[in-house]
Amino acid sequence: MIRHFTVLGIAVLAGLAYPHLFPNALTIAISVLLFAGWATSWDILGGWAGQLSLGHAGFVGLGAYFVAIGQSDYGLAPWWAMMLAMIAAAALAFAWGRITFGLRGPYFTLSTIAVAEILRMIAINEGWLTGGATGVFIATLPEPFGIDLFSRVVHFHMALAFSVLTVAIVIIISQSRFGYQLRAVREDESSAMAAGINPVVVKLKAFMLSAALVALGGGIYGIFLSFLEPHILFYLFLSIQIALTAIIGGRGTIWGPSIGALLLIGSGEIFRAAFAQANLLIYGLLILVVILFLPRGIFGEIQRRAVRRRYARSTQG
Amino acid sequence: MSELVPLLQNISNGLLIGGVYALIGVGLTLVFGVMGTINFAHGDFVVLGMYSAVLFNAVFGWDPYISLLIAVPVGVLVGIAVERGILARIADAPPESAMLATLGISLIIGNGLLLTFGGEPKSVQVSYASSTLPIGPVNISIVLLLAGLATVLVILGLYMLLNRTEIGRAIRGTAENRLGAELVGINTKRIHSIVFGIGVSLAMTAGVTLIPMLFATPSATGAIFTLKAFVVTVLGGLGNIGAAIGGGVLLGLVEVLGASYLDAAYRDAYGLIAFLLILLLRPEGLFGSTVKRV
Amino acid sequence: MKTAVVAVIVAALGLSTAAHADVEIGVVNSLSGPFAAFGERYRTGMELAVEEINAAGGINGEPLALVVQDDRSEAQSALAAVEQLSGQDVPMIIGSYASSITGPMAQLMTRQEIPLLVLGSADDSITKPGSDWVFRAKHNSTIVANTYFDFFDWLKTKEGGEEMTTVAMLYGNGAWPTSLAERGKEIAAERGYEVVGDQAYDQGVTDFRPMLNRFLSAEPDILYIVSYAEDGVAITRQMREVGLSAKVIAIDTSAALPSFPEQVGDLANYVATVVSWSKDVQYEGALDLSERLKAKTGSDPSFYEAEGYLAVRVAADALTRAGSTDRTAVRDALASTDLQTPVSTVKFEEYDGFKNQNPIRSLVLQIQDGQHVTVFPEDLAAAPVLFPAPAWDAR
Amino acid sequence: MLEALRAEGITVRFGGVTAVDHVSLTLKDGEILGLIGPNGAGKTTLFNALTGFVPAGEGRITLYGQDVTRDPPYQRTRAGMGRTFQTERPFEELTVLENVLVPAFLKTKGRHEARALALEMLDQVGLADRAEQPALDLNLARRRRLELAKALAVRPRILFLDEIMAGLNPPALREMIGFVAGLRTQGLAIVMVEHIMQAIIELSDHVIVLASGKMIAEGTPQAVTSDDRVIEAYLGTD
Repeated sequence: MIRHFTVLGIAVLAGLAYPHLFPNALTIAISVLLFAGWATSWDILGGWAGQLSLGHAGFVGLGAYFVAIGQSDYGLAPWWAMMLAMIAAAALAFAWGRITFGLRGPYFTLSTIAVAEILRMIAINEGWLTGGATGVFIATLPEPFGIDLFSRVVHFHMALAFSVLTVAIVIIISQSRFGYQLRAVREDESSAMAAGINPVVVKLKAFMLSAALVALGGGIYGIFLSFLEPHILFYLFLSIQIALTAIIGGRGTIWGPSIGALLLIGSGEIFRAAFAQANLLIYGLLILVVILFLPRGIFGEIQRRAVRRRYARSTQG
Repeated sequence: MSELVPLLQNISNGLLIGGVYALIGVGLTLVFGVMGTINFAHGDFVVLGMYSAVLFNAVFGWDPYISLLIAVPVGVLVGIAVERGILARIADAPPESAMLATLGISLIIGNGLLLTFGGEPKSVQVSYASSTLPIGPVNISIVLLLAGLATVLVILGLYMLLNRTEIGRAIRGTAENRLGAELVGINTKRIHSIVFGIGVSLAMTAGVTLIPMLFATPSATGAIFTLKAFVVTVLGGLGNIGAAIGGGVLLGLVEVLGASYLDAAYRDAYGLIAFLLILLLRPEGLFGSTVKRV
Repeated sequence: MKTAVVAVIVAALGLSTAAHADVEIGVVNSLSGPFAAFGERYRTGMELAVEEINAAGGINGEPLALVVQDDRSEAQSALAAVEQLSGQDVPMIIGSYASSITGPMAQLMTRQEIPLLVLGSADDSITKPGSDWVFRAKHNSTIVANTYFDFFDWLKTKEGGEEMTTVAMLYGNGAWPTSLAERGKEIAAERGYEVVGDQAYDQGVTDFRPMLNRFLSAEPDILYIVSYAEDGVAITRQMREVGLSAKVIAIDTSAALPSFPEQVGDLANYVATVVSWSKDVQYEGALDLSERLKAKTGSDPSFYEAEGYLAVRVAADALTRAGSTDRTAVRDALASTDLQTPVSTVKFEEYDGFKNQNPIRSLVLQIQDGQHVTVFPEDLAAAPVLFPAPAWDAR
Repeated sequence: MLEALRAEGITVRFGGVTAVDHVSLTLKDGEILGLIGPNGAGKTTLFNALTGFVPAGEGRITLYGQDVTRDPPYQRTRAGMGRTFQTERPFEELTVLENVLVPAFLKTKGRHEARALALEMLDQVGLADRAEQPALDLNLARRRRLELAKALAVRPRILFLDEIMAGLNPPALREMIGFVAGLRTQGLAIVMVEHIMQAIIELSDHVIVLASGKMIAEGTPQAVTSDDRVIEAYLGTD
């Protein structure tokens, strides 16, 4: 745990230095950090609890819309809006999970797509709620302590704080009772029950935490884009992208989702410059490579080898 | 009376569209029934079928239905190749690995088509695209009727294959009990390849029959068809061939009647809500216990 | 190999400092993803304009060059592209197609004080309320909706059009179709039309029969349809199938594509659509431009190529007059634009709540014998309008 | 002695089949109850009904006087039940130690306490030296012992053992019998389903014989094994 926090500390220092080193590459870094945070949050449910969701874009949209509508219609400061969004996301996840956690494996995954699609249609069609299909502008934002919330550097720091927060939470969870409950439920629900664990409650907690964190990131995303359209924010492909980021990096690992974000978004940016049209094709190929050769994801395989090696060494000595 | 005619019209449209949905769903359900894999690339294979019809029409001027002569065997070969090259290699991995692999395949097909054909929608102009067959006051769309007939023929053919042939017996055996099938000498790996080949071929067939009324676009349409196929199969019962017809027809009716008498903007939501309800209340599907399993 | 990778990364981060004697304009365009088809057309138009400008001596003697960035049809990549271009000190940026992309770009560039010339987005919200740094030479939802209703008003003066009052609207739920439908409903109310059908549909819907059947009993005089590019084909076929006829059939976006008459065949005849430019429009040089565009791609050009061409012409004109690549100077030069091109006249104005919006005249094209023909406004028309559209079974 | 478990009229039906038919039993603290019967007799179903993994259609189950009939498995675990699974189910992606940490967290508060408890349990079953090994890599005998450590880590008062002797070689079998006998001396009540008669005879205080879902005999191991009905049930079905 101390080791992980040391790494995180180094990452924070590197993050703080970044805007000074690459002042012209902030947007891409913000994307990487947001995806790292989203994927890490997704992973609490998808990796640690083993419930594969393809509907998390719904929570991104929720967070972004709370900030935008809160600001434009109610003059609500974004930090309050984000807090409300997190509560709303957790409540939504609670209801959603209550209904769908009776389903196993692929059925649960399918149900997440269906629920997220219904949310998307509501966001598009209920203009009174969301500003409708034509979108919402965030035109003004408060300036707490003279900080310009429209500034890229501020966005960068918010995204950095978000991703660091999610990773820190996962580090703590990984060593905690809750973390072991999550893994037990993922591996074998019957066996978990025999250990006195109520799988539905554990999964619900994971879903609510995961949803609230993703919504927080969604709020930052909303400020970052400052123009929201439901088609973009509730997009099925965004859900898939979040899930793939975690899966390729390594599900149920502390650093896997962040590594996935760095690789996928970073390489996506390089492909954007270099290969133009083929970037999503390359996503597809990457998935196949990972599934065929690194079934636990990039960091998952590294970690597993490390565990085996450590054990081998301990038996020699 | 004035209310009755539109209702009949809507019901007949719903039934026919349901037939098309059934055709999209049946391949997915066959693959799931035998292999336990949810194929996220199913819709992209439908789109691949559409493009094959577009291609043969552009190059040889063929009617879409003629291009089935090529699309069907090509589909089988493509499916076998994908199964051998990818899915068979991860047969022992957790089930979501296969699901994720098909997600990757979906991205590859969609964007491969985008690179090849460009982003503009493509369609095939047939003389009967807008023709109708009047039955009393109700007009039946010819393209929908043809697609419906194709569905019936395909499902009938599939039924014969599964129940009247040696290979069908082996497929059913593998679906029921893989280990047992292996014990009686069935090469279940080979069966998996064949089944995936048939699944892809069915998806491409659906694409070909759809092209006279729709248009092909490479990247977004695949996911929509995949979702429709899911809904159909869950409504009917995953892994259950006959029930795919029931599920498709049900979805067609729910959508058409919902769009006709409720808010049309929520059209897809009606199907999805039905899907969620069935998933929660009757996960074996509406027709799960009444129709013989694969 | 290693150096190649490093080079790519350096390029991606926008660290490359290519020696530029050229005058460079930043371009953010959708070259991959769902809008790639449009992006390609814009690119053709822009490239042609650059070739012409350079053949004519460039910008005050310096050659003009475009620094093109793909936005992958998504806002995040567009913003990353803006940042990169900003780091390369471009004096201004042209972009992008969808308003979900151009909207965030406009927000960012206003903050960073970089002039933005809108490439394809037509949503009102981009220039209303607008900003000092955002300019649009092409049309917006209000202009297009007004053009449709000017056209309908004009048809009322024709024989058989006197009693035209009812409109049925069918539109996708994306940003552009929705805003065009909303403007349309407002204008319809102002001008005394009755909206007898109002149906939105979700992207990806392929069966429009239930909605068209709903219109059937309302017997609308006018069908006002705003569709995604690919939907118009299915809508038209199914309209014929369910037998939904109207005196005027207007289909926006979809029917303007050159491929529409090819794919729909005879059914496409009589369909009207509003565009910002057409090869047969009675502007000086329009036909000539059309031929040059056709020579470049080998296929019939659409208004998309023309809008791309227009954007670069406007940018080049402003850069020439600014005499420098200072962003404020370029912004001021853009603001005082007064330009005549084969696509449109351009003058950025402040009116009706819009800012830096060119009040461009839009055209109505009608498909006649499988060809797009300009029929309205009268002074720009290439042929008389065919009106009213006969019922399907009478064709 | 305290009554650890009482089951009255337990009945489980699957569709039309009655897998367990009105079985009643009691068990006292520090006692071992052996559950035997031919294949398909309903032993495992009864076992699962007692532990809550299969709902009992009829009947009543009390654990130290507390009615747990309607409680789900995890509630019964919290009430003092521990169980193993017939096909061992280690959490395969976790290490041996982590496997035991999961149940160890049930009765402990902090991380360190749980770890200490888990290590103690591993020590007890003789797996302490393999604590850091991935559970996936364990052989059968060690997986059995891991199962036991997991069941013990919830600090049960009554332990349910589902065929933990099956498939073990003679030395391992001896070791396991000795181990279970040791548990009894700690005061645990134990219910064991077992095919290995040697283990049943050596360990059980009391044996119940099931056939076709019904209890056909009960008593001391010696009495039961010489019962004609039992012999018939075993020989008749085979």
